[in-house]
Amino acid sequence: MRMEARRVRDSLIVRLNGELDLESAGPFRTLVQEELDGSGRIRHLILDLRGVRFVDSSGVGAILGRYREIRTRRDGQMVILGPRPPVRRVLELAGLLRLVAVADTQQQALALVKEGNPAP
Amino acid sequence: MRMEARRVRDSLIVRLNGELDLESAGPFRTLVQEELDGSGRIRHLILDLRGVRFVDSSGVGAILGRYREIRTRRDGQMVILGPRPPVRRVLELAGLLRLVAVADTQQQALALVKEGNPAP
Amino acid sequence: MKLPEGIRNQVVMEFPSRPENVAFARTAVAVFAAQLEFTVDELDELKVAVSEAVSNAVVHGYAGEDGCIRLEAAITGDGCLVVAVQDRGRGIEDVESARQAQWTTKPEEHMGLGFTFMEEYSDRVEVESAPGRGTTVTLYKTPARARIPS
Amino acid sequence: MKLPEGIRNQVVMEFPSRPENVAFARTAVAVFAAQLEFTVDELDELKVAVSEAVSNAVVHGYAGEDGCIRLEAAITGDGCLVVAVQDRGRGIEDVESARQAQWTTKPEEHMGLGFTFMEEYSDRVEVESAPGRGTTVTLYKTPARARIPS
Ligand SMILES: Nc1ncnc2c1ncn2[C@@H]1O[C@H](COP(=O)(O)OP(=O)(O)O)[C@@H](O)[C@H]1O
Ligand SMILES: Nc1ncnc2c1ncn2[C@@H]1O[C@H](COP(=O)(O)OP(=O)(O)O)[C@@H](O)[C@H]1O
Repeated sequence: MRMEARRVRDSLIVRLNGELDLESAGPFRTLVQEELDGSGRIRHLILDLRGVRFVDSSGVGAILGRYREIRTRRDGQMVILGPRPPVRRVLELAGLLRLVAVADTQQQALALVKEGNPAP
Repeated sequence: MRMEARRVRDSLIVRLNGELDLESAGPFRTLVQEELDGSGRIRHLILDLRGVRFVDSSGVGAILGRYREIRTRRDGQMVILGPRPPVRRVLELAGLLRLVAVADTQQQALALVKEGNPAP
Repeated sequence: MKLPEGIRNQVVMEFPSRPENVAFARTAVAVFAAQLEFTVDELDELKVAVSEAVSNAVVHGYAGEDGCIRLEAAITGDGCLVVAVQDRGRGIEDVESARQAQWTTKPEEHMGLGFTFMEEYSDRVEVESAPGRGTTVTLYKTPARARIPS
Repeated sequence: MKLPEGIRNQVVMEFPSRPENVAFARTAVAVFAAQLEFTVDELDELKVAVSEAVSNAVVHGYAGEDGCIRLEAAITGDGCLVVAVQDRGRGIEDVESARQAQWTTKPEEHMGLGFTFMEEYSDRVEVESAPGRGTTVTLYKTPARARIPS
């Protein structure tokens, strides 16, 4: 899996490409943690899944872990950007979409974290 | 592999999609043979490979067999349409491109068989 | 090669219990399964189910140690895909509880959704396990197209 | 799972010698090989080489009868992919001749280009064969990227 992180104001945007599973969950966790540790100013996490072809329960677990970190330690919001239908179905089945809002564009995602209450 | 055959004047146009290997070589051979047997008027064969992702020596063998049929029994021409680079390289390595012309468009392929001398 | 009674085609694979082989396993099964008339969506579902079974063998069965995973994928005479994922690892104490949603023995890292996903994404799931001896999870899936009477 | 000395990862597959399993075999090997830094073009080449070796086991080794093909794909410590395709079929009388371009024992249907393609699309090809006992063809391929000193 390829991963990229960048910051827009107090949001961390992480873009994933490929398959999020047992193998890539670890590197994903590490990347987000390093970015968060590197800057106390980050509050929100936008997860760009537009390039993700596959997620299973290990992938969902890794996403949920980041959600908890952002919520409990940063009092921030998490938004998921552009999951493809099969990926979305996995997230839904895991109950993640009851906690996290989904955006179609990055602009929309940034607007959602600004409103401070993205959960549907 | 998906296959479609249609006729334009005295040319048979066969369009292949997928992978041409040991498994699909037989059905390909049968399809072309049935079309040829069904009409004495067909002289030329245009093989549309634009949708073919994979060819190996079994696939090349099946193409070469059709070439011989067209040349020796019909005194016709064969033209290959739009092979992707990896497929083209296999055909080249097998020496097939010394016998058969390659066209980029169907129009060009039809013009080549009309000229009656498509081999480069 | 003598195939078992009622089996039309079969592949057997063995590989070490490493995270990097989970993607190999689910993709190889999907490629084999493409011999049946599965839709792209159904192959995606199958990949999730296989991924869960193989990940469990890596994470729970061998708990991160290097063990051997054996995977059999077969096509039955009536067009059903059967995938058996076998480890010779620690086994499951209480299979019935383990299969329940959100039941996990590793709550810090895992969510207990593996079996839920397997159930959701295949037609049937069988679990055979004995503590200290290992676990075999068998998934059954038939293409929906094949089930519509024509 | 004890891997052989010098082997970093390995999968072993067994399947019946059927034309429909040739696509499975080459694709599964390409998926496994993606653990190394092969380019898309190199994976395409690998697929051709594996396809030739497996097709030969089906067509010549077992001559259309149902036999078992065993395929081992391994990644060595220095980042080379090794693929061994083994049949227990009729074997090759004269390996040196068989490897030559346009040499075939089935001239009506085949062109004798299988070994030529294997040589062209991998770095090295080894053949071990005994009449009546079967054939093992071993292909070696290292990603070009890995060979460029950085
Ligand atoms: N192959 C296995 N070997 C040993 N234990 C297993 C195996 N598969 C599942 N289990 C047990 O069943 C539990 C539930 O599995 P699952 O539903 O996949 O959730 P999770 O993997 O998130 O824990 C696991 O926590 C584990 O205790
Ligand atoms: N697995 C095998 N078992 C028995 N004979 C084989 C095997 N592989 C190759 N051969 C022999 O070697 C010859 C050359 O093989 P190859 O170069 O692949 O060409 P082709 O398959 O077109 O005949 C074959 O015609 C066959 O006689």
